[in-house]
Amino acid sequence: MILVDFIVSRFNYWIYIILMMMGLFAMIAKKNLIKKLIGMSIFQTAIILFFVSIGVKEGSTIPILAHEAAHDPAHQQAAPLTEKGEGHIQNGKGRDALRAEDYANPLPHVLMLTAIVVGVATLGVGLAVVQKLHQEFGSIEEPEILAKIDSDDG
Amino acid sequence: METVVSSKPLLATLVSLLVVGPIILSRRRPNLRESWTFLAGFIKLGIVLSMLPIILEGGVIEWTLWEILPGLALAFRVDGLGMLFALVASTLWIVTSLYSIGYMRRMKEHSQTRFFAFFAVALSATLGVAFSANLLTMYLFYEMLSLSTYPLVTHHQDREARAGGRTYLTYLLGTSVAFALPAMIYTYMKSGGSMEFVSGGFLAGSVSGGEATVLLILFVFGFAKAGVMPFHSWLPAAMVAPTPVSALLHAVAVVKVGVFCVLRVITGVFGVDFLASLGAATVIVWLASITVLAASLLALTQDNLKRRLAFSTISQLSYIVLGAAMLSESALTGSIMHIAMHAMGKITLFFCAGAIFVATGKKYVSEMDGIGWRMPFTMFAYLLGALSIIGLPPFGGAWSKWFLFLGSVETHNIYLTLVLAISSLLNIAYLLPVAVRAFYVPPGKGNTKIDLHEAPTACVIPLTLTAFGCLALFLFPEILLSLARLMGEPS
Amino acid sequence: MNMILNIACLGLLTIGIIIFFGAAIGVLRFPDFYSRMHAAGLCDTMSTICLLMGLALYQMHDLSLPNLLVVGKIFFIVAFISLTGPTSTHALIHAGYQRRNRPPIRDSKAKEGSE
Amino acid sequence: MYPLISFSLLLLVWVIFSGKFDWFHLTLGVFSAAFVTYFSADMYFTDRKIGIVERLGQLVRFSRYLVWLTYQIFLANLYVLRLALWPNGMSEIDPRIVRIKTYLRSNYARYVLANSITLTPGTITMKIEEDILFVHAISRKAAESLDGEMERRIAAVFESPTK
Amino acid sequence: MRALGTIAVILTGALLLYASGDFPAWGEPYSPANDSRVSRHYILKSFEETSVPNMVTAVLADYRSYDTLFETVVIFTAGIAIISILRGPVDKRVRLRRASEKSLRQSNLILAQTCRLLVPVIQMFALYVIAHGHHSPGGGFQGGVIFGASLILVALSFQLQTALDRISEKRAMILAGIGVLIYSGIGLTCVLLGSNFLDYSVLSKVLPLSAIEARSYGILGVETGVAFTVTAIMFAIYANLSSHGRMKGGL
Amino acid sequence: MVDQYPAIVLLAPFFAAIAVSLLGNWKSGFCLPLTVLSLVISLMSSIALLGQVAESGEVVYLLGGWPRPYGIEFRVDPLNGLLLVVICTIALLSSIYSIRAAAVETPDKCPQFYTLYLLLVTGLLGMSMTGDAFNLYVLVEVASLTSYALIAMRSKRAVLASFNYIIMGTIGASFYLLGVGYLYMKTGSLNMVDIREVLLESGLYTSETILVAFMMIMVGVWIKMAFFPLHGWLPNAYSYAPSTASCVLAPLVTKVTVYVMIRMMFTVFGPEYVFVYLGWSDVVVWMAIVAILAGSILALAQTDLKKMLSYLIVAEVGYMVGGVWLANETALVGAIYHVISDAFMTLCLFLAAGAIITKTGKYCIKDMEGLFRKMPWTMVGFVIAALSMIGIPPTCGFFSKWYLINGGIEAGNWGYVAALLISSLINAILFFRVIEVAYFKKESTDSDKEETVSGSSGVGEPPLTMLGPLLVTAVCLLLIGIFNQEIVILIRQAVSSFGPLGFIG
Amino acid sequence: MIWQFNLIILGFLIMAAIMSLKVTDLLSASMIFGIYSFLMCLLWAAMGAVDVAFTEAAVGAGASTVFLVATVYSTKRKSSD
Amino acid sequence: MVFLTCGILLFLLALLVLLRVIIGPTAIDRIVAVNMVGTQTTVLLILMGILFSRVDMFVDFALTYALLNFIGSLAAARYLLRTKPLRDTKITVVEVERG
Repeated sequence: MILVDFIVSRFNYWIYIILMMMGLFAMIAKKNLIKKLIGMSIFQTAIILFFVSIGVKEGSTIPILAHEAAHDPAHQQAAPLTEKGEGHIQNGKGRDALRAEDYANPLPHVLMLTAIVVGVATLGVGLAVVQKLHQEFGSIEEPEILAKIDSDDG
Repeated sequence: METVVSSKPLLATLVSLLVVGPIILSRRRPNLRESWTFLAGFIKLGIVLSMLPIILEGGVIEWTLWEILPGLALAFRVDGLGMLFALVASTLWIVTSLYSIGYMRRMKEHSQTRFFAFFAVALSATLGVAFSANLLTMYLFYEMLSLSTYPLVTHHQDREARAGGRTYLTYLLGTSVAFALPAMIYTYMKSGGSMEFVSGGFLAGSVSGGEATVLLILFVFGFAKAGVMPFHSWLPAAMVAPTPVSALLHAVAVVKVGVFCVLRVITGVFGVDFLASLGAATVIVWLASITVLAASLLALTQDNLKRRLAFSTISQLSYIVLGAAMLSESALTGSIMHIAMHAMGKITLFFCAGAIFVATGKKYVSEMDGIGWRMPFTMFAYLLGALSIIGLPPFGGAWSKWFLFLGSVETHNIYLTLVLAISSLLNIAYLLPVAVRAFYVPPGKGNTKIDLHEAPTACVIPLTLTAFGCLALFLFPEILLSLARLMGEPS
Repeated sequence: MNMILNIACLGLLTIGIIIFFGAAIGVLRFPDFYSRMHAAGLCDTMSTICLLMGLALYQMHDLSLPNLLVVGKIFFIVAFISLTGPTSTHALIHAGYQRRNRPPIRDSKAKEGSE
Repeated sequence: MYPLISFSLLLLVWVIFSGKFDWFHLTLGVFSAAFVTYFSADMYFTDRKIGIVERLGQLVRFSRYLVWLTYQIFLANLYVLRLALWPNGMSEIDPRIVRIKTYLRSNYARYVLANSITLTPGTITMKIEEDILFVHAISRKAAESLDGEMERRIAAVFESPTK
Repeated sequence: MRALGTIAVILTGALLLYASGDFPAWGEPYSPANDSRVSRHYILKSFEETSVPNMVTAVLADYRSYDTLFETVVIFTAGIAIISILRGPVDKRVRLRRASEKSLRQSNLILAQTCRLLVPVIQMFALYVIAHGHHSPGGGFQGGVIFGASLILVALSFQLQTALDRISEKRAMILAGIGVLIYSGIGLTCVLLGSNFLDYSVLSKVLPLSAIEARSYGILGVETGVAFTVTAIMFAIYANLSSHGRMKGGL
Repeated sequence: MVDQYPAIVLLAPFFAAIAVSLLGNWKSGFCLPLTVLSLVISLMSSIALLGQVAESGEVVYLLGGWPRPYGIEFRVDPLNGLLLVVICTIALLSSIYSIRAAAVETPDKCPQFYTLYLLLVTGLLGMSMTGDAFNLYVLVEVASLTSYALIAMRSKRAVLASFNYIIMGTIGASFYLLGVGYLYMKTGSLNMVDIREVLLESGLYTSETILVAFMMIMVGVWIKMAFFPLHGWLPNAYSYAPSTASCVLAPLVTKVTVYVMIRMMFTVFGPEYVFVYLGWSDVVVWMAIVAILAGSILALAQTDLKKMLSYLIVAEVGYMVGGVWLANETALVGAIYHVISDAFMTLCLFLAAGAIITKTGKYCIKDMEGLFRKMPWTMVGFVIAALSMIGIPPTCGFFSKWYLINGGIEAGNWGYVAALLISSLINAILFFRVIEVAYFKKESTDSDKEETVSGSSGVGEPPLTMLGPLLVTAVCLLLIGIFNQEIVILIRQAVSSFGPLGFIG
Repeated sequence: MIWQFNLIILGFLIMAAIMSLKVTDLLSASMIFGIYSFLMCLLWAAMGAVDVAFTEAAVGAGASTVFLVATVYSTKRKSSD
Repeated sequence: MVFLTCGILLFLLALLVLLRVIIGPTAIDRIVAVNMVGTQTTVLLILMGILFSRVDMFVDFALTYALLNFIGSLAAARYLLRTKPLRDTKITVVEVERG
C-alpha cells in the first residue's frame, strides 16, 4: 500500500515528464512537419496535465458550488455506492459549511482553459503554415524543403 | 589663473559645422559655395584670435553644455595647448581652402560639394578636440573627425581609394574602440567618475605603476592618429586622398589631433609629475624613438612623393610624442611647438607635392628631375618647407628641434639625443634629394615633351604663404612659445 | 423499489459490458476490415446504449426534477449515439469501399457467375 | 407553421437541457431557440407538404417500430457476439454484398431503412443509389435476415396512408 | 537533429525529474498551491462576490477576465493569421487532388439526413452551454467550439459551400470581430462608467442590478462575446484549412 | 481619466485592431489612419504615464477592480514605463513606414496585416505592463502568434522560417509556462510581487522546484529572445519577413523579452536568489560572451543585408543578457539602456534596409553599390544607425556600451569587456563593408553604360513616408544618446527599487 | 479525483502518444491524436477539472482532429518518420 | 464501487480496442477503433459523474462528446472518400434479394 501511495503520489508527474519529452523530441527530431505539430500538441497537453495535477485535492469534488445539490437528497442516497471507492466525497454540507478542502483548486483549471485555447490556436496557425509550405514547395518533409531551397539558390 | 565662462569655444567649433548646410544648398553655384567656406574660415579664425589675449594672460575659457554621463559634461575649455592647436588649424584652413579651390577646379574633381562640406565638418571636429575639456568630449570629436574624413580620403572612389579608405578607417576606428574606449572607461572608474583635464592630471595617486603603463600604452595606441608604430600604416594609405586633404588633414588636423590627444592624456590625465614618479612613460619613449627612426628609414625608400611625406609625418609626429614622453619641461615645450612648426612645414611640402601633380601629373620622386626651374615658386617653397622640417635656422622648425634637444639633454638620456640627431640627418636624406633633383638634375628624356609650367595661382599663393610662414615662425615665435610654456609650467 | 432499480441497473451494465467485450474481441479477431466494422460499429453502439440506460436507471433512484432532467439528457445521448453510430459506420464502410478496398468474398467467382 | 414547430421543438430541447425555470433562463432559451430557428431550421421538415396531423401519426407509429427494432438489434447483437466469442464463430463468417431494391420513396423512409439495416449487426448499408441499397452482410445468416420484414414495417410507418 | 533532440530531451527530462522529487504529493489538499489564500479566496468567496456557482467561470470571466480577453484575442488572431497566411494570389498553386465534381454535388443521403437531425440540436446545445456557464461546466469558449463544430458538420456532410451559404467567411470574420468587441466593449463601458477596465460591478449604475448581480451578468455578456468569436473563428479556420484558403471544394 | 492611462495605452491599439478588422473589409482605406491614430493616442498616454511614474513612483492598475493577488494588475514602474514609450514610438514609426511597404509586399491583405500588426503591438504593450506571471504567457502568445503570421505572409523561405519560429517559439513559451507552473505549485500565487513575497516568507530559496522553475523560465525566455545557442529561429524569420513586419518585430520582440527576463529575475525571484543564492552569474555571462562573439562572427559570414542585421540582433541580445547577469547596478543600467537604444538602432537599420530593398530589390550587400548617390538620405540614416551599433559618440550605442563596459570592469569580468570591444570592432567591419560598397560605384566594366542608365533611371530616394520615420529614428538615436542622463536617472530609479543587487549589497 | 482511473488513463496516454508519433500514415496519426485528446479529456474529468475536460472534449473532438485531417487532406498523407 | 469496477472494466476493454489501433493495418481499421473508443468515452464520463456524485455536471460534456466524436470519424471518412478518384464504381453483386 505504501508502494501504491508512492506511485500514485508521483505518477502524474512522471507521466507528464515522459509525455513532454516525447513531444519535445518529436518537435526537434521529426522530419515531417505535421508530426512536429502533433509533437507540439502533445508537448502542450503535457504541461496542461502538469497544471491540472497541481490543483487536485484528495477527496474533493469538482469546483462547482454544490448549493443546489445540497438540498437534494439523491446524493445522500447515492453516497453508499461511491463511498468505498472514493473515501469521503461529502457534498451534503450546503453553503453554510463551505470548506476549501471540498473543492478542487479552480485556478489551474482556469489557466489551462486558456492554455488549451492557445494550443489550438497555435496548432491552427501551424497547420496553415504547413499547407502554405506544401503549396510553395510541394512537400511537407523538412529535408526535402531544405533541399528545394538549396537548389533554388544554386 | 583666471577662468572665463564664454561660449566662444563652442561657437568656434560650430561655425564650420553650421556652414555645411549652406554649402550643400548652394551646390549648384561653386563660387557662392566657396565663399561660404571662406566666410566660415575667417569667422572661425576671428573667434579663435579673440580668445587669444585671455589665454596669453594665463586665463582659461570654459563653457559647459550639459551633463552627458554622470559627472561628465560635454564641456569646452581653452588653454594654451588647445589655443595653439586651434590657432594653427584655423589659420591653415583658410590657406588650404584657397589651395583646394585651385586644386579641385583644375583637376575637375567630382563631388566638390561633398568635399567642401566634409572638410568643414572635419575642421569642426578638429577644433572640438582642441577645445574639449574632458576625455569624453575629446573622444567624441576624435571619432567625428575619423568619420568625417573618410569621404575625403576616399574621394576618388576608385579601387585604390577603397583600399586606402578601408585601412584608414580600420586603424582609426578600430584602435579607438579597442584601446582608447576601455582605457577611458577604466580611467573613469579609477578616478571616481571624473575625466576633466587638469594640469597635473587627475589620475595621480589612483592608479598603480603597472596600471598607468598599460593605460598609457592603450591611450597612445588608441589615439592611432598619432601614428606611433605599429599603428601607423593608415597614414600612407590615406595618401590616396586628393592633395589638399593630405595637406590639411594629414599634416595638420588629423595627425595633430592624434598627438594632441596624446599630449592631453600625458599632461591632463596622468600629469607629468605623476608619470615621472612612476616611470611609466619609458615604454612610450622607446616606442616613439623606434617610430622616429624606422619611419625615417622607410621614408627613404619611398618613391611616391606623397608617401615619402607621409612617412616623414609619422616620424615627425613621434617627435612630439617623444617630447611629451620625456616628461621634461623643455621637451614638452618643444613638442608643443613642434605641432605648429611641423604643421607649417609639412603643409608647405604637401602643397608643393600637390602643385607638382596638378601642373605635371607627376607623383614619383624619380620623375621630378629638372622641374625646379619650370616651376620655381613651388620648388623654392618646397625647399624652405624641407629646411624647416629638418630644423635648420632660420626656419620655424629650428625652435622646436632646439627645445627637444634641450629636453633630451635634461633627461640625461644620451640615447634620446642620439635618436634625435640621427633622425635629423635622415630628414635631410629624404627631404632634400627632391629639391636637389628638381634643381640640379637635368630633365630626363621622357619628361621633356610635357609642357611644364607653374601650377595655378590659387595653388601657388598658399604654398608661398606657408613657406614664408615657416620663416616667420622662426622670427616671431613668442606667441607660440608663450602658449607652449603655459602648459610646460608646473601647476 | 430501489432494489429492483439497482438490479436492473446492474443487469444493464453487465449486458453492456459483455456486448462491449464481444465487440472488442470481434474487432481484434475478425479477419478483415468489413467484418470488424460489423463488430465495432454496431455492438459498440448497442453496448453504449445499454450502459447509458443502466446509468440512467441508477439516476432514477430519486425522482426529483433535476435528476429527471439528467435522465433526459442521457436519453438525448442515447438518441444521438443511435443516430451517429450507424451513420459513421456507414460513412466509413462507404469510404473503404470507394477506395476499392474490395471486401474479401468467399466463392465470389461462382456467385458472380451465377448473377 | 413549420418554423413555429421547429421553434417549439427547440425550446423543448432547451428546457430539457437547461433545467432552470426562472424567467431569465427561459428568456435566454426563447432567444436561443429563435436564433437557431432562424439560422438552421431549414434542416428540419424538408418535405413540407405533409400535414402536421400526419406527422404526429408517423411519430406514434415510429415509436412502435422502434420497440421492434430494439428487439431486432438485441437479437442481432447476440448473433455477432456469438461470432466473435465462440471459438468456431470465425468459420461462419462469409461476407457478401447484397443489393436491395427498395420501394420506399421518401428520403426519410429510406434513411430509416438504411440506418436500421446498419444498426442490426451483421448487415451494414454500404451505399444508397436512389432506390438501390448495397448491403454488406457478414454471413449467410445475416444476409438472410434481410427478408423484407423491416422494409414493410417502415413502409407502414411512413407511407401507409399513401398506399 | 536526432542527436540534438535526444540531448535536449535527456537534459530537460533529468532536470524535471530532479525537481519532481520536491513536489508535494499528488492530490495533497494542503499543498502550497491548493492551500494558498488565492485558491481559498476563489473557492470560498467567489459565490459571494460574483454569485456564480461555477468557480472556474467566476475566476475565468471575472477575476482573471483580462486573461480571458486575450485568450479570445489569441483565437481571433489565429483566425486572421490563417486567412492571411493561406490566402495567396489566386491560382498558380499546387493542384488539389480532387474528386469528381459530380460526387461533390451529390451528398450522401444518410449523412445528410443525420446532419439535418443533429445540427439544430447541436446548436441548441451550444447555446445552452454558453448560457449555463455559470451553473455547470462550459461557457463561451466551449459553446463556441460546439457551435463551430456544428457548422463544420454541415460542411462535412454536405459541402463546404453549404456551410458557407449559411455564414460566409467574411461574415464569420466580422462576427469574430464583433465578439471581441462585445467583450472589450463591456470592459470599456466599465471604464466609461468611471471604474477600472472589466470591473463589471460598476454596471450596476446603468442596469437595475446590484453590484454582485452586475458581475454575474457581466460574465454572461463576456461569455457571449467569447462564443461569437470562437464560433466564427473555428469555422473560418476549418474552411480555410480544408479548402486551401480558396473557399471552394475542400474536404 | 488620469488613472486610466495604463488601460488607454493598451486599449487604443487593441480597439483599433478590431476596428481595422471590421472596417477594413469594407474599405481598406480605413486601416492606416486608424492604426496611426491609435498608436499616437497610445504614445501620448504612455508618455503621460511615464511622467506620472517618474513623479510618483509605481502605478498600479487593477483590472476588474480585484486587488492583488486575486485579480490581474498592471504595474508600471519607470522601467516598463520607458519601455512602453519605446514600443509605442517604434510601432508608430514603422506604421508610418508601412504605408508604402505594406501595399507592395502584402497586397490585398491590408486589413489582416494591420490587424495583426496592432495586435502584436498590443501584445507587446501588455507584456511589458502586466504584473501577473500567467497573464504574461498569454500576451507572449498573442505577440508570438501575430509574429508567426506576419512572417508567413511572405512566401517561400519566410514560410519555413515561420514554421521553425512556431516550433521554437512554442517550446520557449511552454517552458516559460512550465516554470510558472512550478512557481505556482510552490507559492500558490501568480502575481509577480506576491510570488516574491511568498518566496521570501516561506524560505523557498533552497527548493529544487524553485530552482528548476527558474531555469525553465530562463531557458524559455532565452529561446524567445534568441540567446545564442537557442537563436536558430531568428535570423531566417526576421530576414525573410515582410519589411514592415521585420521593422517592428526585430526591434521589439527580443527587447521586450529581455525586459521579461529582467522582470522575472528581479521582481519575481529577486536578485538575492539569482545572484547570491544561485551564484551562476559567471556562467551566464560567459554564455553571453559566446553569444556576442558568435553572433558577430556569424553576422560577418552573411552576404544578405537583412540576415546580417538579424545575426547582429543575436549578438546584441548577448550584450543585454550579459549586462543583466553581471550583477551590478551599472551593468544593469547599461543593459536596460541598451534595450532602449538597441530597439531604436535595430529599427533604424531595418527601416533603412527595408527602404533599400523596396527601392532596389536587392538583398545582397554586394549589390548595393552607389547607393549613397542614389538615395543619400536613406544612407545617412543607415550610417547613423551603423555608428550607433559600433558605438561612436554621441549616438546612443556609445553610451550603452559605456555603461556596459563600466559594469563589466566593475564586476571584474574582462572577458565580457573584451567581447564587447571585439564585437564593436566586428560591427565596424560589418557596417563599413556595407557603407563602402554603397559609397563606391561598381568597378567600371563593359556594361558601364547600362549600369549608369539603369542606375539613374530606376532607383531614387524612397518616398517620404519611408524616409521620414527613418530620419526621425536616426535623430532619436542621437537624442537618446545626448540626453542619456534623463533616461538613466529613470532607469536607476527602477533599478534601485529592485533592492540591492547581489554582490554589492 | 479518481486515482484508479487516473493511473489507467495515464498508461493509455503514453501508448496513444507513442502511436501517434510512430505511425507513418498521417491520417492514422491524426485519428490517434484524437484518441490521445479524448483520453486527456477523461483524465481531466477524473481529476475533477470539468471545465478543462469540457474544453478538451470540444477542442479535441470538434476542432484539432478535424483541422489535422483537413491539413492532411490538402497536403500529403505519407510521412517519412 | 460497482461503478468503479465497471469503469475499470471498460478501460481494460478499451485497451483491447487500442490494440487494434496499434496493429491496425490500414487507416480505416484504426479509425473504426478510434470511433469505438470515442463512444465508450461517453459512458465513462457519465460513470465519473456518478463517482463524483455530480452527474448533472458531467452529463453535459458526455453529450458534447457524443455529438463531436461523430465529426472526427466523419472527417476521416470524408477524407478517404475524397482523396482517390472514383474510377470503378461498379459494384460486384454477389447475391440479389428483393425485399
